[in-house]
Amino acid sequence: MSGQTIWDKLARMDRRVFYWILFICLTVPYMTPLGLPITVTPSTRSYYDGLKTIQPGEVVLLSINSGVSAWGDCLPAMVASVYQVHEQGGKLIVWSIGYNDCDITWARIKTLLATNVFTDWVEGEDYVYFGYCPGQETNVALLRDNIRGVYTKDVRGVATDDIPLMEDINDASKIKFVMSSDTGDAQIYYIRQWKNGPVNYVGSGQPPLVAEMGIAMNKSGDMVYYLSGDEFGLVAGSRGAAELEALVGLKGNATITMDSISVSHVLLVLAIILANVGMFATRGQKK
Amino acid sequence: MGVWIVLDTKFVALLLLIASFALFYAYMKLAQGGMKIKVRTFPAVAAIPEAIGRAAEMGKPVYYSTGLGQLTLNNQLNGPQTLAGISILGYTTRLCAKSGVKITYFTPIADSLPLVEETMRNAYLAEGKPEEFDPTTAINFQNEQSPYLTASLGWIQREKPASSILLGGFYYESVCIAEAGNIIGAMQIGGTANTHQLPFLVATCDYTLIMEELYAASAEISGNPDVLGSLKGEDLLKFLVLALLGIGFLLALIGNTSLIGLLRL
Amino acid sequence: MSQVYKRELVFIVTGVVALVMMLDYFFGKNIPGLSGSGGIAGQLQTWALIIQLMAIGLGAINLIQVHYRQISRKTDMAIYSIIFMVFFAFLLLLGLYKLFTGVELYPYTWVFANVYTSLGTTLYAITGFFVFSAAYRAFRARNVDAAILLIGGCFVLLANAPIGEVLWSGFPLIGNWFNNVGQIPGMRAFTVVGALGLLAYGFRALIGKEKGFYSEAS
Amino acid sequence: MIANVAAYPSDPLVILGIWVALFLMLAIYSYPLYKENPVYRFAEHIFVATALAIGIIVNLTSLRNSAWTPLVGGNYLLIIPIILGFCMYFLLIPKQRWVSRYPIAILVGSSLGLGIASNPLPSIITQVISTITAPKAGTAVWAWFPGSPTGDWFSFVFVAVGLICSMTYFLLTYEHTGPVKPVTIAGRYFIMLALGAYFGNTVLFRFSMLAERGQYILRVLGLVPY
Repeated sequence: MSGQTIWDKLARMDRRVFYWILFICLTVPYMTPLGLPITVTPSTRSYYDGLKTIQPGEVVLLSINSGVSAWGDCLPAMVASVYQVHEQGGKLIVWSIGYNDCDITWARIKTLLATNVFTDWVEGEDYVYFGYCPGQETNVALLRDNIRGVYTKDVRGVATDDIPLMEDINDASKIKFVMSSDTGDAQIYYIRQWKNGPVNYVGSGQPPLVAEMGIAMNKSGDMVYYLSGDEFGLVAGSRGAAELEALVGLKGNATITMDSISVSHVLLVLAIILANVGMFATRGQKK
Repeated sequence: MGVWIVLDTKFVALLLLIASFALFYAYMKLAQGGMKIKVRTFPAVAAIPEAIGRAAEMGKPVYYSTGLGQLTLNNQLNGPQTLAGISILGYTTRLCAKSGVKITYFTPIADSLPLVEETMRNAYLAEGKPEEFDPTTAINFQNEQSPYLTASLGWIQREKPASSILLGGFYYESVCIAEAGNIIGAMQIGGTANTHQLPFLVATCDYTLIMEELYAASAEISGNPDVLGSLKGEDLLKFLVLALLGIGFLLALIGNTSLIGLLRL
Repeated sequence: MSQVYKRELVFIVTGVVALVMMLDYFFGKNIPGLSGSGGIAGQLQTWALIIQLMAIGLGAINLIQVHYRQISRKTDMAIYSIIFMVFFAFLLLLGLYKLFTGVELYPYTWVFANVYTSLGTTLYAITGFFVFSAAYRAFRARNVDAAILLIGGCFVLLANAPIGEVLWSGFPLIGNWFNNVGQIPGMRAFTVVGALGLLAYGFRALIGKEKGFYSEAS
Repeated sequence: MIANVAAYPSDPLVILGIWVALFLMLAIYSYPLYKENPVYRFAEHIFVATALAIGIIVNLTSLRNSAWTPLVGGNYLLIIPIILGFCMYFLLIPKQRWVSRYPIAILVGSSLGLGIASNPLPSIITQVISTITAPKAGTAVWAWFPGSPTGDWFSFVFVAVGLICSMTYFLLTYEHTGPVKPVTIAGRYFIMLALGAYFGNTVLFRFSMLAERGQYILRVLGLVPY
């Protein structure tokens, strides 16, 4: 057809052109940071407020349910959270019910916080890392009642009974709250099995609260649980992590990534505008 | 031994569960007794024969997947979706067997393989062509999410299926597989009860089953009155929830919280 | 008779296991021997886990058959199937060595860190491309539905990106309203009807009416 | 304070590793950025093989911990699931295929039972309660976004009415005609709004993942701090 307008061409443009532009737009800002300011959203704020309530000696759980593959979106929030737990004088239990590559994730967190946190913390006393256990929700249900039944030893091979931090802890009731980093539904397993689960807790233990700091995609699905009070905080992806980094005062990868996010989002919005203008222009023509 | 029943929100959940089972059962009985139940038609289900017909015309295969399903049937959120997807797989395979279309099913769920193989084998058997079923071409297992995605992407580009059907517990693979299908111009039918993948299936597929429609679709395919009866019961439950919402809403407007108190116990 | 243990008994086992799980959830420790790590429910959960773990061999057999078939038929893809077989065998041996001796050889660690996790990350991120083109097509205001999708999406996009608030202070305000309020009715409806659908489906499966997945006409 | 303090690796094998990772990454991205090609196929098959081998080892390790060790330690009951697990493999014997249904029955029963029991509370009742909980007395009718999520009356009414409409849209045994029609149309709009917002959030997630890959290229090339 000879009478092709620019809009027809745009509508038929090879998607690979877009893909290339997108990839370049995401990459280049890392070399020339802009450093735009960001506002803290209420859900991140309440997550941070939750972290601030940790009293010295209280134990919280970091559940790494996101893999190495989700570092871009999930890792910064975990780093900032661990940093804040340390600042509060809290103690930390870490395990994973999601991914078998969690060892690499935990090693990376330790590398990034080597000078800030881990020069000070003693493994077994201030924090303990149990590694990965499969079984998903079934596993979460088992952990609720009997941690030793699932994790007989930590990754160093020390028996759980011999870990000072775990001395009084064998069920969910001794844990103040769960910080769940997710790419999937693990936070909902904790809500169902721990927070609302069968109350089998020995003594007068309270079911722990749950907080989510997963991928941004989870924000929509988790918002209903956040509003209904099942989650006390919600850190959504790298954007939420950038807010958290601002709150805890530790500039990390999320803050740096925000420039890429800005540029790529503007690109997408422009593409959408273009697509719509094109659609209306050609529609007018046909009439 | 402690107290058997604690009067809390969970007790309300139990009551809801019992009430819903009673409703399902009652309506299944009523349906068996001859009560006529009409289920809203799902365009996505009606499109399956069309999708197979298209493949037969073009002489191309059909891609079918039930999604990641968290890699096991033993998952409360995804297991039932996988099962619903396998139910519809049986129907689809029969259609394929009838019109001589090749169907390839991709899954990362090892423990569903016995069900899948039996379902597909029986579908071929029902069409009188048991010899045409070959598990090594009909079923393609991949151990994890990303390998399953890579293999699907590669297969779709190489084999260029005429139609692609994605029904089950999907995760991020949904948008990739659906876009890959889009690139080669396949007709696509999608459906999941995982809220996080709905936007993509709606955006990329020609027909979509949203949330419970996935569960209801297998009931519609079977056309069995008992099963349809349970859908009627489900609708009544929806009315119950709607009534709670409506009454609670009106009460809230006048500042009354008694319904909330009742639900919380 | 054979029908009984091939069919009915299977449904009964399904139903009984489900019932135990439900009793455990609602009555927990009040029924002796049901809950906790030693109880029936806990045992059954452990059993399910073990069965689930053991199933991977079935998948492996299928995958090896698929590739063996490709090699024996000498198709275009045969060379890749050979690559698959060789690499799989090599890595499996390394892994088995680790399993039996407890010593993780460096090649295994190296492949895990540089091939396995790296490809996983790459595949996980590939969605970015497809989301872009999907958005480009989906966000066209063809009708009212699509227009609403478009408005909701764009405001959230500009609220998420820090540049949005630089462009106009209203973007984060409106975008966050969509996030916190605007999307809630729809999301909540999904949550509620999804749960209702699951209830009905589960009930049918429990009483043996829903057995499409056992490849039987209901 | 800055959390990024990892140094560029110096071990040659590690450096080889990050370059191999980069090569494989570009091989996979050749699919969207160019087209399906032999290099992609190579990466695809390598990945499938790696994941299968690692998956088998991970599962065997878990089996040893959760089944074998307790079994030899005296928990003889665990022989049952192990036998059931082997029953799955009867799938491969044509005449005895039905045996594989029993382990499946346990999996299906367990997932359905837990799913049915644990879903109504957070997914139905809590959602209803949360919807009909009115803002505190004295809050503004129109606060747009006051910090607390459903803190104003407008949002409260919006959510309640929206939920009622969207749920009506899902009625299965009623055609969307007659008096229900306007309600279901409104419901469809509310659903579209939710899907749009979801899409927006997902874009953020997907782009930050892809950005991380871009950053990885720069890190390997030494253009930004490792």
